[in-house]
Amino acid sequence: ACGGGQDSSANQSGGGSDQLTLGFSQVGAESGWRTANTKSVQEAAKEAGIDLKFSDAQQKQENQIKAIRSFIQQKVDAIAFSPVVESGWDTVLKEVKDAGIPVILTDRAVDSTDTSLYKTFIGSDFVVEGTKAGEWLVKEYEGKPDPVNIVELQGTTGSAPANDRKKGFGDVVAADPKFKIIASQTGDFTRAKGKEVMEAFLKANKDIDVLFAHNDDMGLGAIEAIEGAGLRPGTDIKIITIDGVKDGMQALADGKISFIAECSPLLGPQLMDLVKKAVKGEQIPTRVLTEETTFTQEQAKAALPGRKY
Amino acid sequence: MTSLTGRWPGLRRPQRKYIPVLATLSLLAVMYGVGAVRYEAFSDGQVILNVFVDNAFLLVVAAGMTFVILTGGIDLSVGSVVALTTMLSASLLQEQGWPPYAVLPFVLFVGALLGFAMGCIIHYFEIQPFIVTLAGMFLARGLCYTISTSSIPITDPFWTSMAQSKVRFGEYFVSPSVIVALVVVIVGAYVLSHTRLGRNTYAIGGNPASALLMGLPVARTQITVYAISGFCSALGGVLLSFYMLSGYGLHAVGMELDAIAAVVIGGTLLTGGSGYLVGTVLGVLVLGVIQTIITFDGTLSSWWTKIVIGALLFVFILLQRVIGARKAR
Amino acid sequence: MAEPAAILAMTGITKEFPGVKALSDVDFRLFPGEVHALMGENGAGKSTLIKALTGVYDIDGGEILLEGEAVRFTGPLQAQQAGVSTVYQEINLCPNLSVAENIFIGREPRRLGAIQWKKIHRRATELLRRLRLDIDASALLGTYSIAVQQMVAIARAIDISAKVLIFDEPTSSLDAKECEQLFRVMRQLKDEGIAILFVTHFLDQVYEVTDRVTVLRNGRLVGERLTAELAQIDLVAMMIGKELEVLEQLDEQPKSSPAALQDASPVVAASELGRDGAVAPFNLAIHRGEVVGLAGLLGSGRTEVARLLFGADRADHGQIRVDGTTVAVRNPRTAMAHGIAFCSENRRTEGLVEDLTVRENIILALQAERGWSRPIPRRRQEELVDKYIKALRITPANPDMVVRNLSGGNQQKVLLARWLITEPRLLILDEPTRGIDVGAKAEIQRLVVSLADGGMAVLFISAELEEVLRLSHKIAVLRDRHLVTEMPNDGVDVEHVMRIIASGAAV
Amino acid sequence: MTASLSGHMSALTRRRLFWPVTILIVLLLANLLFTPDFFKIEIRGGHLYGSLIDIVRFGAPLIMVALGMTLVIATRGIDLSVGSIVAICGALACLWISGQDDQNSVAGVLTAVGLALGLALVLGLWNGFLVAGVGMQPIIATLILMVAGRGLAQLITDGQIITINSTPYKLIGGGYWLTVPFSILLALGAVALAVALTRRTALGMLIESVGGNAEASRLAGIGSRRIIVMVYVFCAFCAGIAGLMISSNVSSADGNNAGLWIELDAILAVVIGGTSLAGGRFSIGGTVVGALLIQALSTTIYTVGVPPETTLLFKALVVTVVCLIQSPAFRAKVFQRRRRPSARAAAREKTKVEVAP
Ligand SMILES: Nc1ncnc2c1ncn2[C@@H]1O[C@H](COP(=O)(O)OP(=O)(O)OP(=O)(O)O)[C@@H](O)[C@H]1O
Ligand SMILES: Nc1ncnc2c1ncn2[C@@H]1O[C@H](COP(=O)(O)OP(=O)(O)OP(=O)(O)O)[C@@H](O)[C@H]1O
Ligand SMILES: O[C@@H]1[C@H](O)[C@H](O)CO[C@H]1O
Ligand SMILES: [Mg+2]
Ligand SMILES: [Mg+2]
Repeated sequence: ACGGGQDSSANQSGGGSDQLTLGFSQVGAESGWRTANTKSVQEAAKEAGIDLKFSDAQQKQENQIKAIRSFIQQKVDAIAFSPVVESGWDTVLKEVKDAGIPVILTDRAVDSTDTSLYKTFIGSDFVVEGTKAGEWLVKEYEGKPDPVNIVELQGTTGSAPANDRKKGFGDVVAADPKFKIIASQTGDFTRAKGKEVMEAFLKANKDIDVLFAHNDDMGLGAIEAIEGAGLRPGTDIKIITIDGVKDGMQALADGKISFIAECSPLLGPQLMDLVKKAVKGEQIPTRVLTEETTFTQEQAKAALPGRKY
Repeated sequence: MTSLTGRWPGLRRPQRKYIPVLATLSLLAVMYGVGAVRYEAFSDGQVILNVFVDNAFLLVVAAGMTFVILTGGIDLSVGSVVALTTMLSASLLQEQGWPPYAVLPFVLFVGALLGFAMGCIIHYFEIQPFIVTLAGMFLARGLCYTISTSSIPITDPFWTSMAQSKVRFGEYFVSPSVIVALVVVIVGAYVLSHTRLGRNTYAIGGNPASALLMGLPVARTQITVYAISGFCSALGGVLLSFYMLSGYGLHAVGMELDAIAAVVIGGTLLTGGSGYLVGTVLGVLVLGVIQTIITFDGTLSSWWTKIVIGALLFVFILLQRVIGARKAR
Repeated sequence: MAEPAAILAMTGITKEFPGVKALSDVDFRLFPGEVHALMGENGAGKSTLIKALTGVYDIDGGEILLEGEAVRFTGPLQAQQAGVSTVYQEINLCPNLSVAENIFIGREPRRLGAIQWKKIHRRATELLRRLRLDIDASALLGTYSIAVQQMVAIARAIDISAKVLIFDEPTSSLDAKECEQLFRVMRQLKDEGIAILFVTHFLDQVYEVTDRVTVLRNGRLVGERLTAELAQIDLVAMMIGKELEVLEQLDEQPKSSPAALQDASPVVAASELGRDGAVAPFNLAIHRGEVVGLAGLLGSGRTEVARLLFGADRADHGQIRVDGTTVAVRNPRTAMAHGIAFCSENRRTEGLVEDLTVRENIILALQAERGWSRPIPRRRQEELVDKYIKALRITPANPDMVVRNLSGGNQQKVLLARWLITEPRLLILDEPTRGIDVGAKAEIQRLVVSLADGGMAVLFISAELEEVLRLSHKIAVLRDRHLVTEMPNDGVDVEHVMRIIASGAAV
Repeated sequence: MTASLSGHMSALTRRRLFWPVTILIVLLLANLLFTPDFFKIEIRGGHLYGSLIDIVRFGAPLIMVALGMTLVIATRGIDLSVGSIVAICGALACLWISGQDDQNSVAGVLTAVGLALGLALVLGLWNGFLVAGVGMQPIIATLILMVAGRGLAQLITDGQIITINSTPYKLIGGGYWLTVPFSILLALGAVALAVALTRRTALGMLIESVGGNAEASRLAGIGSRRIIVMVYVFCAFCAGIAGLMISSNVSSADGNNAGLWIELDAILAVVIGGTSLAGGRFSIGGTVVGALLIQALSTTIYTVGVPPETTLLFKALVVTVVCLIQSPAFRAKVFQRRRRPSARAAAREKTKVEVAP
């Protein structure tokens, strides 16, 4: 296991035919989504013949910064990371730049004004995901004048996907006064919390038409709560979620979820391409969007068999 | 035991009370050695300096925690107070347009004040520190979110210069934060060993009832240590905001456990009354070196990282005990 | 009647604890330049009166005048600042700090805010020398025995140059030599005009050093007398407040009757038992019905001998035989399984669980023997506990009272009761009469005799040589962690044993 | 006399529980303002249904964990690893079931439960060994498993959420038995067992003794080590059951999030219930009330609609109020009663004894 570090330092400047070393700092393993993301990166690296130095930051930005510093010391050929937070990367990214190592951001952007600090950003746009969810809803209720009562299950308070999805969704539905978000609580992105909070929503609010959950897992938990209350998920209460993990797609296909905006974790292959190009010094676009779509119940049935995660 | 050592005056063995610290030190050296043998770039002196650079804020927080633990208390609020400080600093600098020289004393004051308030509740209302500081933890974290739920970048020139300037020694460097942290440790160690406040801290940890009957100012001391811890957390928060150049409500989640672990690994007893700040420095280094080894390895998946951290902690504490026990005989 | 003004006058002091009226309307006064004994049985309220004075307790009623001014201290700190320095009954020092620091903490000499450690050590060493205490001032206090700790506490109190000095049973763990040192210093302080309040259970000491006596009983004032005008028997009568027959029994010494005990094989025999750094290998045999007394100075290793026999510490050498067969005494549990019981000297740290009730503390060892799954039936618990509360006169006689709230002497009795109900074959008593009033002490002594008469083997440790001699059939003398000699108690006198202790030679 | 004494005792314990119970009731009443039928319990689909039932049902895992924690704390210990044990046990059980051809087979589910709880016992043994055998400070000893255990749980699930579809397993945390949620029955059973184990045998007293003064207990012949090990094993076992409940409730195992931070809630519940972190006396009834209080607090936050960014402030407020009101020192200082002046007057007609001149 220790050989890798020495190899890479030996041939760091050589480039060319020799194996590339990529330092990758992952946020953590806080969700199934994240794990799928990690796997995708690891597998793609293997496939592309890239030596991957993987580091788990356990959800702490300071750990990511430490990891990046140690990548510099280990003289890797390229660094990629999914920033835990948008802010606060300038210092360490300057150090990376001074060391002449190209940086690729995955999954999440940084808010640096100095865009020369990284080569590109590949990943999804959480605001857009929320917007897509909201747009579907608006379309679904087009022409129906009755008020629509929405409850929202937010992700972990303060996390970027929670903030952005709430914003994207909220902005769309705010345009029409018939949409009312009558309750909004955090469900910590987990099934257990999703269920618990939904149970309370159901008791406190008699008339819920729509549930918007910031990820599939909370939605899946909520489905159980809705069924427990003797209601039919997807029918009595429409459910919109984000992610598109296997269990979510299954529920969508089963008609329990009404709509999913995809947030794909499978960035690995795209990332490896970009890494190779960046190391060679080729020109690459500064923003690469993950290939993402949305799923209706029909589309889910079709897509389900090929779903990997 | 005392008379035993007395019998062989020629044999200069270390005083028994320093054994935990020495055991930690030697194990740390061994750990570093293993790292250096396994990973080539590891032996670079800068690696060790980076451990300081990357943990300066933890060091300051743990130093404050040491005071509290020495009295037999505990402070769970430190991580949240760190986060609150980053958030306050960021919002005051960026959104309210305060100048840095006003922000700095203000956030430090807020930290100390929070600690002071918790200390008062602990002392006057006789509520267990664990619970009071747990409430403090909720409070400070909650205050972060009332400021903002998203992160606020800091672009203030003073902050950026603190973040990006380097204190160089030849080819090596540390950040200004490291200097701040070391000053805190030195001042803290001096206070503990050479002032009444420090000695009263130990006395209360040894036996609070006795301390009271001996006529020591228990109230004042107990409240002061929490204020110190609050102050150190705030200072740690400032250093963290230098390090991250942002304020965020999710910063430093779980840092209280790191700080407690560092203090305890450094040989301080959680029951109070025994331990040294040097030990805490070593404890922080142990955590830092474990982290560094894992990053250098670079092959561990997320869960193996956790398992290996746990295992290394275990081996370390176990060996520390074995060495300590053997030497003490 | 040319009395000087009292430096301290307490009038009508009343203090109630939930369920106990510890003090009711007690008056007490103290004059400069006198040593004033505060006497009373266990639980009479002596310690409470002291704590009421120094502000540890809020009083429910009464008035305190210090030098003519009404005071109500908020706590020991304030009392100390006003010139009232106290050694409380439970030694109140910090075991985790050095001896010197314990003496000076809170009033360390400083320069520019920095503690002057050198000065502290120098002054501490001087002070200890003045008390003829030969210990290392820089060592941790916790490494020393209670007696040493007690002397350190006294040193601290004395050095806080106070107007009023209070000692709550300082001598209970001191041996004769140390008491002598203490009294010497007390007399000296008295001559300097300091007023000293002195609590003790030793009548001899009262007559040796005090000028005046105040007696409490059941939280009430019985009376205040000049020591010189009070016959010893009257003093005891005031304390116990009852029939003289008790007192007569007290004078009548329990008989030791060394029978043909030595023939049978000993209940417990140690051969070459020892522990490095604690006590050198020794031989000791204790027979059925025999009381063996351990004599020696403090720190001579008596407690260590007891702990080895009980398995509280692990022996490095030698072996223990019970009824002639070698047994492995690895820990207290195994010792108990062989019928050995150990009533430790330090009741607070090694004896009682202060937050449990009297009942729970008494049945603890018996329950431990039976294991957790076989609880002693409630009815049986109550019978046993009632019996011993009566037998040892534990007050208040409330089995559900938390032991922490018992007076010192009554705590000691609870500990004793714990071991008596296990009906051991060998009972090791380490300072069982420390801090116990005259009446109770006599009872415990009688108890030891009757236990031995009933066939129990007893190892008896006490700092009071007379007591050891009065009770033991056989005396073993320890000196500097060596068991130097063992002799039958046939007409041995105190002098003789003292000489052995002093010279180390088996004369 | 005995009767009156025990009567006195229970009055004391009742007083100790008075404040937490009062606050619990106040909290529930507060909900009534926002949700008029908050107290309504009905039978819906053959199940008891209502907010109060929810509180106990969702509180059941916390009750379990806090129950074990109570005994650990009574020995002056602490167990930070319970959250990880929750995750590990849920993960192992779900992994096993997901590997079955017939996920609904009772035998398969029982094996899964057995395996998971068996592992919990081993983990408890490990904690107990570190504390009692090696002599580590409990907080650090259990921190090791807290950190490593999360990794272990994720190792078991391979970082994914394992979803299962098993009716018998669903019963544990999400099912009903005779209209009553099964998890409530389980928690009740565990509480009853713990009470019986500690109060019907001498275990409770021995635990309190070890926690009150470990050295004195050793010298009284108590096998403190064995008791400490036992307590950690019991705690892990309770956490294991909680893990089964949590994973069963959502029919899936989430190695990362299951039981996250539950140790803090559990410790909080124990302390609110009147057990001191300094060890010694413990109160299982108090712990149950404490756990319910914490769960009621969460439910209140959801129903009252406290915005997520202020929930922590709200929690801080309630915790502070609960602890302050419970503190005798606080009550004495804030609602200071007048000193009784009668004491002296009453004692005037004492039998004053002569004082020597
Ligand atoms: N904190 C307390 N709470 C309740 N009762 C107490 C408390 N302290 C003392 N008592 C009770 O007050 C009475 C007086 O106790 P005190 O300690 O003053 O006795 P004492 O005269 O010092 O006895 P001893 O010679 O045994 O030390 C006893 O009945 C004791 O049980
Ligand atoms: N004068 C002293 N100098 C140094 N150490 C002492 C002294 N007295 C006691 N000690 C310490 O106290 C410990 C306990 O000694 P031990 O209790 O066996 O003596 P003891 O004869 O029972 O005396 P005691 O009267 O205090 O019960 C010893 O290990 C020793 O380190
Ligand atoms: O768990 C969350 C979400 O599922 C999201 O879609 C991506 O970020 C992860 O942290
Ligand atoms: Mg007393
Ligand atoms: Mg002794």
